Amino acid sequence: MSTAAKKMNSAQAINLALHDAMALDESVVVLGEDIADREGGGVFKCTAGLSTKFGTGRVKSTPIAEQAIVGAAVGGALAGLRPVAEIMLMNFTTVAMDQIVNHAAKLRFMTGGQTHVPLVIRTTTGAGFGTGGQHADYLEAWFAHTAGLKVVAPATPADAYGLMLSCIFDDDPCIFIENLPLYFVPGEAPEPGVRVPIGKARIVQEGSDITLISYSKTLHDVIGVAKELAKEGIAAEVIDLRTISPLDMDTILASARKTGRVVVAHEAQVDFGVGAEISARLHKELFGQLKAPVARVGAARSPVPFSKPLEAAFVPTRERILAAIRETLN
Amino acid sequence: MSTAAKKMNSAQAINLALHDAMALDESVVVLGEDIADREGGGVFKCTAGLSTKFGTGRVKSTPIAEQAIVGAAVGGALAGLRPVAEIMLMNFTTVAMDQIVNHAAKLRFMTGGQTHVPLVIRTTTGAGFGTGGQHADYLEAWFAHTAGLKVVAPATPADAYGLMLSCIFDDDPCIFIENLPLYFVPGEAPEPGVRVPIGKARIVQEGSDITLISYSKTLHDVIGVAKELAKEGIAAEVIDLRTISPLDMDTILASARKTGRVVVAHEAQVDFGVGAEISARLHKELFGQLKAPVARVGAARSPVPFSKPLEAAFVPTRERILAAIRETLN
Amino acid sequence: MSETQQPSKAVLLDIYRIATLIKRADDRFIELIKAGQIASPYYSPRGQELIPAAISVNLKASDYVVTTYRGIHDQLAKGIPLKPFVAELLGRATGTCKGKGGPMHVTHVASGLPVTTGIVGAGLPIANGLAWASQLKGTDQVTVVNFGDGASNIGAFHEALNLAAVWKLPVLFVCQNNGYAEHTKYEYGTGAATIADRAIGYGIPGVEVDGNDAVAMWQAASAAVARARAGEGPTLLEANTFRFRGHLMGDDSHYIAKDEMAAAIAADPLPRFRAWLIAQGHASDGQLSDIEATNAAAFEEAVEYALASPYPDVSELAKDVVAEGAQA
Amino acid sequence: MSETQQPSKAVLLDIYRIATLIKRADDRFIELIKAGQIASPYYSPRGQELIPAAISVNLKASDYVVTTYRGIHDQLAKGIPLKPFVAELLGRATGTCKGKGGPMHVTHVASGLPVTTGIVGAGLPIANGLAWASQLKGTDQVTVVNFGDGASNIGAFHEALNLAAVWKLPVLFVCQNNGYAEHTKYEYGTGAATIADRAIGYGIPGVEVDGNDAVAMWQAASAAVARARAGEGPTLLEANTFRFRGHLMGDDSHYIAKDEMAAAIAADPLPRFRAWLIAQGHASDGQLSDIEATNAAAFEEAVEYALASPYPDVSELAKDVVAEGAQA
Ligand SMILES: Cc1ncc(C[n+]2csc(CCOP(=O)(O)OP(=O)(O)O)c2C)c(N)n1
Ligand SMILES: Cc1ncc(C[n+]2csc(CCOP(=O)(O)OP(=O)(O)O)c2C)c(N)n1
Ligand SMILES: [Mg+2]
Ligand SMILES: [Mg+2]
Repeated sequence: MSTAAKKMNSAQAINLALHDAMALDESVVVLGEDIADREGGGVFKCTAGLSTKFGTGRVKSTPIAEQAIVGAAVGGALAGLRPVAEIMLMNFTTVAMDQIVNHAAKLRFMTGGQTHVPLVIRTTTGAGFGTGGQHADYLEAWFAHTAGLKVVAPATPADAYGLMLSCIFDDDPCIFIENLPLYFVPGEAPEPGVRVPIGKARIVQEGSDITLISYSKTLHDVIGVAKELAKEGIAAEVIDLRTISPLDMDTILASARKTGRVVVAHEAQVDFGVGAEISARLHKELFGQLKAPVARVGAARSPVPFSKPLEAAFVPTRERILAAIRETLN
Repeated sequence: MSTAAKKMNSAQAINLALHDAMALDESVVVLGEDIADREGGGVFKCTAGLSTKFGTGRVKSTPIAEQAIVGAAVGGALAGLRPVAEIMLMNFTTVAMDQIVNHAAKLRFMTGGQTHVPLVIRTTTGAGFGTGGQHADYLEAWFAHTAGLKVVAPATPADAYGLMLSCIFDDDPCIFIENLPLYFVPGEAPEPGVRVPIGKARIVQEGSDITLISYSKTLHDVIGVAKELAKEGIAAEVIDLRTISPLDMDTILASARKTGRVVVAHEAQVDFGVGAEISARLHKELFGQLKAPVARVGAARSPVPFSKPLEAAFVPTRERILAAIRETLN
Repeated sequence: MSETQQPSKAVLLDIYRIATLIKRADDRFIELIKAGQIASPYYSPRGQELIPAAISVNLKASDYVVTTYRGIHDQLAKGIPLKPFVAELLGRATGTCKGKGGPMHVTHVASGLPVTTGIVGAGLPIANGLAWASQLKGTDQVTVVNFGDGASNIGAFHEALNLAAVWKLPVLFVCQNNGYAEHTKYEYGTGAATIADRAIGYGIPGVEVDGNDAVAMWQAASAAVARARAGEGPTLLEANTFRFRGHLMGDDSHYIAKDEMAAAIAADPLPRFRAWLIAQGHASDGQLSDIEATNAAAFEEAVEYALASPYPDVSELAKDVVAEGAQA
Repeated sequence: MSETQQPSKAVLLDIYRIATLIKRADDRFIELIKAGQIASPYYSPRGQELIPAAISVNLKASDYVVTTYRGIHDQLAKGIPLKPFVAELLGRATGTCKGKGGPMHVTHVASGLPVTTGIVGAGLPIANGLAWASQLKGTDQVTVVNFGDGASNIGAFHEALNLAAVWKLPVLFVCQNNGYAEHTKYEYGTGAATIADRAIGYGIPGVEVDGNDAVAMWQAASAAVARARAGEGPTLLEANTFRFRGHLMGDDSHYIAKDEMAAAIAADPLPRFRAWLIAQGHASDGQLSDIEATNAAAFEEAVEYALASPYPDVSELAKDVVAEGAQA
């Protein structure tokens, strides 16, 4: 196919998904800081062109007020809109947690099903660009811990596009986690209109020796490591979770059953992180069947540092991923 | 000893700890909504008498403004105070997460050790009193996931007292989780001045058949279940974690090594909760040595419901704890 | 609409009907709690009845009202049907929220009551979203969001008023200033001389009104509602009032000076309004007694219905967390 | 202190010295980034130099200054030593924060710079805590907290100003209003006619001043600092200014009208102040050139020091997370 040959980065893919969703359904609206074209179409250009095409009623730049942003999205959703709210960086969700957790996540239940809150909170994060201690945290475990929220974290432009469409048209709140460095990495362009289902992991490459589970930017490091392993004749199965909650346990379990060895790698903190949940489930479901304990690789146990050598060592490096794999293989 | 015979509930124990700490060190200050005596000494009376004794400079009622409360505590801590901030209910921490996570937890690191933030955030929570969907969540996993924070959750008046003293005199930020129903349950009075170390679990009862790990209110249900089991001749070792982060892995591992079977029970959501971290660590450290997979018991996967029968079924009931134990024993 | 416009007799009697229905509901619910029919925290709006009563007569069914834990007056004024309302208070399966919400979180979407929050200040940003949807759809719906004096000190208040101003949203921000936030007296928690003053910081009208005066309240509300309906943007309305029954049932109001409480009770807005209606010749004592009796009978029927209703089945825990069929 | 008091010649020259040191630092740091000596987001304060320069001459070493990602002007004005300052910008082990903070988060406790936040609005509540400690200890320390026009729309601003008012804290809230919040022009994000107006909502003085006029700025700051020192409570100071180099390095200011930008540049406060100092006879061209040369030399020395400094060792990741010896 001609589109398959095309390249596009994740920022463009997200932009395209927003365009397509807005064109498809006029209840789709977008809001966030600097997102309209007058303000440049978003600091990372993910919303470029939307306000010009769909008007500043549906595409609204906001004051710097994340509670007001998420609150407006919640209210809009209650009144029949499908808002996509941008929280510029994931650390800024910390000022809007009440609206997200006490309201968006709960109103369907607390109203006994009278209402529902079909909104998407887009946010980006990730170390690598020297943004320091308050701009690069991965907080997906918090949201995954909260009943009523879905949490996705695509690693490729095509998945970003397809998951964005699914999240927008899902009838419940979705936390959509983007990665800042990945915005600029080109990948295969998505097929127009093709939605990637929420809750479905993707097997990036099949393998029988070990299962490597990851998502978002760290996935690419895992893939890199898997290539190295292949040279040694070790066949790793690489799984891109894509959705953190609900977890695709079918895919995870099938792979773990096959390989008997699992490493989970993510950029978030290891302690009380997503890897813990996966490990707990795997050990329970496959008790006595694994050949080695599930290994977890994540960021250093510290805030994100500024200084380059520290930042480089903070993230789950290929070296650390590889070391965990070797330990799991032995 | 004469004090050992005395009884006191957790609200009183916390009150006593605050009194003792303030008397010991004038840098200890207290702030929160309605906490001064003019406003009744706290809605749950945990701060009663403090402003009368130590003055309204050191004991300050605040507007309803949790960001301002935690922010003032952070700033005070930076300037040499040891603030104890009350966030009336744990769900209200959601409006102050930025101050807690991006600031209190990180400033020591981000300043390269120039500063530190010796503050305590006291907060209470827990289902049982019909407070519904926005007043009873257990969010300890969020804080435990955050580097730089300590998280404690005492289950008895004596531990509440002793941990409060430790947290106040600790040089880093501590999240101190109280339980609303437990406030009113009497227990053994603490020994004056005796601190309970942060990061040390307590073996409530020894046993060789199974390890039951819990904390906060759920601990008492676990103890109740353990008593039932004893009648059947099953000797459960009951561990009160007391501190969620850092976990006392020495105590946990020693017990799990002995019994080979572990159940973790808490009132928080199971998914991505504290039980996951414990399970992940146990399976890793004791790979091949456990007799059954670590079982996890927690709240239903929903917001906290209002209606009595739903609320009663929402929490980790003794029935569900018992069922998990039986499954683990078989 | 000029502020000196007078409410019609019919409007005044409707305000009276609503206000006394609220009082009846409050009295009876407290009795039910005391009788052990339900164990629940309860935040009585006794004393504040005229505010929503005088607002609601300016609203259409399709308008939205957002309120708080202290919200049964706002819900009743908006016209929530009594049977599922009381059933919700009592946590029954027939409640508007199937008993999942409870007294702190009664909602009824069909009555224009989509959100009742227990988090101070949180309703205001959500109200903006409801109003944004109306603005986009080009309806003339208005969103009224109620909150307390204490709530005006939290960040969400500020963010919401500013956004509503900048977006020119059809929202009426109603601060029911009962002088206390839990146990904290207004001046100990609030820097502003009046909360209405804060409107200056958003460039919108800020109106202070005696919320215990039905006519003044009606005038202020109808002007603000008309402004919002006309697309002229939000208004901050500060309705001064008092809270007779403490913050929460069980609270003995120890933090309120005795003379302050006594003066407030002496000025109870309901008997005052009743006497005024009669003195002005708007109604006879008998007419007003009939209204009260009709309210009482209707409410009693709802209580009976609710008490006879089943509790929700435990299987409800797994429902309404996410859309049916999806994984939570 | 009367507002018509005039700054002495010495004070004026000190303001000039500080402002031109800031400009020098900004120019040089941009050169270093362009030269590839450091990869980092950088938020230039070019255009806003006179604000902290005119404030800081009213401060003692023991006073606190809290600032933001756009904060090197505030830090330099407070007297941060240049060598560890530049080393921090460059992420070196010899930096004030051992390189862990970086350009967005430079702090130096010994200079009274305990907090530099990257979260919009977050510094204000923390400033209150610093001031509370001073109030309790009975020192006459003042806390100055700097933030932007956009920050005045976030909840933390509101909560902090209200708390400071109620607690009568010695805080100077300085809104450096450069007309833009990232790419959003003032009036598109802010409902208030002026940010100073918002002070009304807290019952505290709100003062609008031309932040690009050294004398006016000094007068406003010295009055507010004196007020705080005297225990009379907080002031909200809105210092109007402009931001010449976009939000973030790399930003081409496309969202700013060309004539607006041109007018601002034509009114660049630094050459204006320089010319005024000469015209008023406060200094000769040569004297001012000497100041500039001294600044440049001192800064260059710091740059050399920083460039020659090592990066922190990777073991630093495990340090300063919690107290030494404790478990993170
Ligand atoms: C964010 C948050 N903080 C604290 C509380 C606890 N709380 C519930 S009601 C209340 C007082 C609110 O006072 P006000 O806004 O004046 O409303 P009123 O109760 O008088 O109607 C407080 C502090 C809460 N629910 N949410
Ligand atoms: C809570 C939060 N939201 C968003 C951002 C992203 N952000 C960084 S600076 C900025 C603009 C701030 O504008 P203003 O307050 O006017 O300060 P200026 O940058 O003009 O000095 C924004 C939106 C942030 N850092 N924190
Ligand atoms: Mg009140
Ligand atoms: Mg600005």
